[in-house]
Amino acid sequence: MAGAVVRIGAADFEPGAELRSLSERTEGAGGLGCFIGIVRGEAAGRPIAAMTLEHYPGMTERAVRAIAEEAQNRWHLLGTTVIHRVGRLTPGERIVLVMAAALHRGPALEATSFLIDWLKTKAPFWKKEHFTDGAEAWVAARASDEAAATRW
Amino acid sequence: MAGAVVRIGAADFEPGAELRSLSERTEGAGGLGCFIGIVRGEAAGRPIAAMTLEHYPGMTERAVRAIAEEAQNRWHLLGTTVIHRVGRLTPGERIVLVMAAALHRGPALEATSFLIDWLKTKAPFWKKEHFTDGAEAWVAARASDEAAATRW
Amino acid sequence: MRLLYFAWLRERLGRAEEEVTPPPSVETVADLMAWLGAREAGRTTAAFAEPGLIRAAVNQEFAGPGTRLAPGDEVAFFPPVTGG
Amino acid sequence: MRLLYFAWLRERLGRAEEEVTPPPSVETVADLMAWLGAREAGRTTAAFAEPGLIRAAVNQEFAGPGTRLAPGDEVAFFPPVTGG
Repeated sequence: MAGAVVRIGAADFEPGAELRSLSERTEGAGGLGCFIGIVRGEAAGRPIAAMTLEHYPGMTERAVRAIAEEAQNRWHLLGTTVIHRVGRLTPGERIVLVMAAALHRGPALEATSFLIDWLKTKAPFWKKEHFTDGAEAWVAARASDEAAATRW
Repeated sequence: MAGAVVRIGAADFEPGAELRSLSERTEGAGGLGCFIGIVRGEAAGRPIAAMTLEHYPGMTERAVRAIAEEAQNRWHLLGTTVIHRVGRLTPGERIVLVMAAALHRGPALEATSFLIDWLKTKAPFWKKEHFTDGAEAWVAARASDEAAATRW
Repeated sequence: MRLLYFAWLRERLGRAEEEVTPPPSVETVADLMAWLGAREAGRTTAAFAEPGLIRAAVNQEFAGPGTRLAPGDEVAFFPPVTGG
Repeated sequence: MRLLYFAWLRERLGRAEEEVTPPPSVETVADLMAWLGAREAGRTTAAFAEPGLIRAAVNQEFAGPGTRLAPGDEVAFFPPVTGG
């Protein structure tokens, strides 16, 4: 098992380079699942100019690494990569990358879904939305996201 | 809707470039799901030296395009890319790429799973395995693959 | 009528395609398979010996045994698809 | 004891962290929240006014109200996480 690569930070990432890196360290894999999240231009129907992601340095990395290792064990993955950006991000920017390599397509894609559901709902991040009219608000936890995460 | 990009042929592909291309033509997407299939070094426990994918030029492209468009309608996708290689491929080589862009992560990943399940079971391809001992055999349709495809 | 063959059917027949002019009694895919099978009678590795193993497409669409044929159709025969 | 604050709690308190030395009677996370809330009494925008909206971590692990504290612990308070 090549293990989990986890990075939390302000820097952007290059999906192609990350895919190549995962592929190189997971020889024998038959499938790579991948999800890339992009900042949308609206929140609950209101146009946003930006969003700010806050994290708890140290704890957030530990929590993400723990869930990636749980996914590796549960789906017998050959490797995972989780990259999550923090700080101020504008619509159209990449915000998150999840990848999972496995022998077969089923586990690769299930683990990818599991990880992104967890990241979007349970991971220690706090999100503030900056609306185009100048207003800003911290996002409250969403019931529908809780439901998505509990199906695992 | 940016529509489906479908390519069937012998040429390899560069996942990073394809992701960039899909992203550029699906402005407003919040999520890109992706699956990359890689030739494994064994088939049913026997080591293989290569496999050969045969297709029906014309019909295969039409069938793949039809299913990509079905996925676009069903999950309200902003765009899809399906690339499938044919000819002789050796272990470790990329064989298939599926990508789906949507407003949210759920549809993007569900459509990706749907498309790869269909491609691996129902698409007009025929697969011959070349074992390391020199034997070769055409693969028969697999019951487990049929089950995966019928869950949709 | 243009016929195409794929995978082990192509290998067993030793050709990927051919032009044929079946008699008027050949009206459906099943008729065509029977006619092609009869043409092979006596060969040791008859490709159409087990029609249940063979699938067809007419003009690049999957077609059942009862599908009616017209002159000029492109008819393909192949084993069940195995996916990519 | 080192305290960390995140999101609107950090904004409302006007600081991201501080060092505190609570009295020995503060034994749990709930005790610490009550003690911090009392310290704010009378301010117009008391951050700890609604403890039900606040979650905690002790030494970088999520911690319920009954979690016991030790000197030197790193204790963080924040709203429920909203994910990335």
